[in-house]
Amino acid sequence: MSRPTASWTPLSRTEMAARIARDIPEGWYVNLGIGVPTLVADHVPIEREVIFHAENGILGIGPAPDAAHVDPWLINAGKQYVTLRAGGSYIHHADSFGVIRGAHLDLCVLGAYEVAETGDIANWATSEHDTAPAVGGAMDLAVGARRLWVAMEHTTKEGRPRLVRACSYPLTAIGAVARVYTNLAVLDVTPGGFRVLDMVPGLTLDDLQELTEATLSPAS
Amino acid sequence: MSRPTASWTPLSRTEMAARIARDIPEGWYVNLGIGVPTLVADHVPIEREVIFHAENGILGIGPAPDAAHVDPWLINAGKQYVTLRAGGSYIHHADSFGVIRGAHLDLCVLGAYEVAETGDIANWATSEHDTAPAVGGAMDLAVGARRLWVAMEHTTKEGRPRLVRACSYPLTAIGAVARVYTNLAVLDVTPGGFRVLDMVPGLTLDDLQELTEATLSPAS
Amino acid sequence: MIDKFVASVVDALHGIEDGSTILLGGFGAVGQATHLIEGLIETGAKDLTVVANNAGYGRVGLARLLEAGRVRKLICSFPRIAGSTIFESLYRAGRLELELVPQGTLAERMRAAGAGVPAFFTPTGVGTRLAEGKETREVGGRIHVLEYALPGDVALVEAWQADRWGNLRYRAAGRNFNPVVAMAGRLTIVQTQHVAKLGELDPETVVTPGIFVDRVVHLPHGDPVL
Amino acid sequence: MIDKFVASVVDALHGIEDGSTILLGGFGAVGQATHLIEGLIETGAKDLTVVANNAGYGRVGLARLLEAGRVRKLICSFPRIAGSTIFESLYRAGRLELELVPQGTLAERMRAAGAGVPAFFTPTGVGTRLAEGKETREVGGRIHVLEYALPGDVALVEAWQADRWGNLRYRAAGRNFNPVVAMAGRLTIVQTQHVAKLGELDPETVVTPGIFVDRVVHLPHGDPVL
Repeated sequence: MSRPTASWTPLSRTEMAARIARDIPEGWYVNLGIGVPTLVADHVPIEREVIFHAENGILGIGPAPDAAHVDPWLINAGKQYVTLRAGGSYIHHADSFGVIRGAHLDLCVLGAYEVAETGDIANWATSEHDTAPAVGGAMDLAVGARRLWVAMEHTTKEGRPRLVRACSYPLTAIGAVARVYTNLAVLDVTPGGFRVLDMVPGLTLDDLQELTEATLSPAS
Repeated sequence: MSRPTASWTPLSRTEMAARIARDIPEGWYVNLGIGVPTLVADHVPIEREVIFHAENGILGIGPAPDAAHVDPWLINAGKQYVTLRAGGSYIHHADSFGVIRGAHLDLCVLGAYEVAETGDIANWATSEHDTAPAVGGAMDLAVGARRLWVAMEHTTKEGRPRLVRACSYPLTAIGAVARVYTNLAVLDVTPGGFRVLDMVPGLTLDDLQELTEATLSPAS
Repeated sequence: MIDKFVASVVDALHGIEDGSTILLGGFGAVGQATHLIEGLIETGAKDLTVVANNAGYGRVGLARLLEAGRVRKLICSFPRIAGSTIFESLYRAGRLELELVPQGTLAERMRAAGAGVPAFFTPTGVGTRLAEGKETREVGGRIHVLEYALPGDVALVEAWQADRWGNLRYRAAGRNFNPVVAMAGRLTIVQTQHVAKLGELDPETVVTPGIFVDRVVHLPHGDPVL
Repeated sequence: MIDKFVASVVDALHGIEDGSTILLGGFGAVGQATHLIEGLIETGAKDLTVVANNAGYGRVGLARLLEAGRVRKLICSFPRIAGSTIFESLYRAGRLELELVPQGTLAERMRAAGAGVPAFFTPTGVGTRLAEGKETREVGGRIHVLEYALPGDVALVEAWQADRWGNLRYRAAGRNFNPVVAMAGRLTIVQTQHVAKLGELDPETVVTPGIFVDRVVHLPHGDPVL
């Protein structure tokens, strides 16, 4: 990111995850995508009961095991070893996507390449001629969960905005995103476009607008 | 039935059930409708492993319990107490009709009011203005099972034929019946209509034709 | 701490509105949430659409609710069973609308609602009175009928065991429609015979995971009576 | 006596024809019937269409089958995983057709095949490249895509326990696609880690009833390796 000389510091990936975790209340059923979203679980205290779901048929994922306690039969959708907490259960893949498509998840948090001010999300393919495309459960999760939050850097490494008027990458879903957590701000997607809820200390709305293609509006 | 002075005796309900049971080989998955079909199970020896299914989510129904061994949680689709044999299992209703609709049953045996020479079956409503219609799983079973056999009296009590050119009662399914077991004969439904496989001793094809609206052909 | 248990049938049924669609588990007398169904009478909710395989029998459960005049419409596969006299007299008197649905289509429409599938094709019913007026289409050389998802505002479930997350197990043929309506209800309410501690149910053997369940009430009411 | 057990992988795979569609259970390395998949090579069957969530990794299982040149087309949701080099090189070389399907649509298409539902509408994929050219329809105020059932000539399943009727249980996340492909295969073949006596599996806990299973081979092959 081409950072202006400024007194603000972007959030680290861990800080982004912690910021998102703050907003997840007890009792929600939540699916976390690969990347920063996966880190969110580490920041939800175990006593705040949030029930994490994985596409491969797990409800009630617990903390990652240490090397001595790995169960080789227990991986999440990112193919990482996980644990099952008391109250967890297994379902098959069709039921698992019934959970997703049927709007039983309170929340899904996904990474993305771009989010448009209309809530469109592009997160599965970076060009029209990808060497070997892969979509996984992203499209199902994006249309199915009751709320879709996106966690991503505010701009690309080259400084190109990721919050755009219209996505340039292939779409994952139309009008699906409710909120975006970036390393600089938290923004709701509203009928009037992106509304800024929260920014890192020291950052102004003008600073943020400069790093954003879509027009931002302040929280009223 | 207006029986001609003849040297033949129609099968009893029990004999009809036994006749059908003879034709069910080991290893088949079978759903039995209400009435004579239900009696079929009693005539399949327990050592010939036939796996009986009930719409309410049971696979592997065993012999009826005596009064001292009734499990009030274990009824079949006819709401009669049943048992579960070793190897049996429970599934929910959507899966149970997945079993049916998805052509996983080798055989379903249903009762009927009428069967047409085209294989149409009418077995759920006796008039267009029934006092309170009820269909249950009949339509699903008729279209779903790999083979549909019908067990019924050859004529009504008044002597009206039940094997007809076209059903007069409301249809359950079109072109679904493979074979009919009556108290007088066994008939396959073929592209050329009903073909008689078997008759009770002493009955001639002419006798049978007289009791049948559709045209019969002999087994070649 | 998540705790979906509520103290009473009244608490369990809180907030059900007039005109709601209520999905009932159960097949015949087995696996019916009789106390919850009868509890609907006390809530005062009326003009209900009830979805159930049978229309009740005697003067218990659904039959009592029908008798109390709270049901406008019944969506049902086999309303006419031994003892379904209350249903039959209301139906004959034209005081109850009936939508008759093949049993497998009924189950699949609710499963579809639970799984986010708004409509599907099925071979069941093609060429019969129950498909009259419905869209048909040939797929794979065979005619099919288009059927729509059937969601409920409320689903009433009977379970054998439940824990505080709402994970459920059933008993024998008491399973039947219960896991299906649990998926399809926007508000899924369970009466359970037994309470399990969280973690007591083997995760491999949970039939309805708690994600489909909103409220549970413990009612050790004993065996079904045919 | 029904006994679906066969003595060997060769017996289990007997009769699979060129051009068959093969459905694979498994998600990543967990719950994949690796021995059956590799056994396909020895059968000589070619021109296969393989349906699987992933496209294999390293040189085992599906990756080996791909390398042996037996697969014409892959229907898959997430072919590109760590170690999927064989898939990637075949795909880049244009030697493998790929139909990319959202994971939930893939699961639902197979479940539909198993349940006798030839086609269904789903919101997944609307407005994306993966819905291009597909029929859409508004149902309930929302646009949906029409998707078709995906049956298999053969399904290859990995189970934790099986009995001679073919009743199956799985282990933890090894369940995944296995019960779904078991329903959708016209010939469903299972490799199981453990053999249970008939009646040993609690009827409440069977996940795939034997009605979906044709052949079982006992292969105590140990834990999956990521």
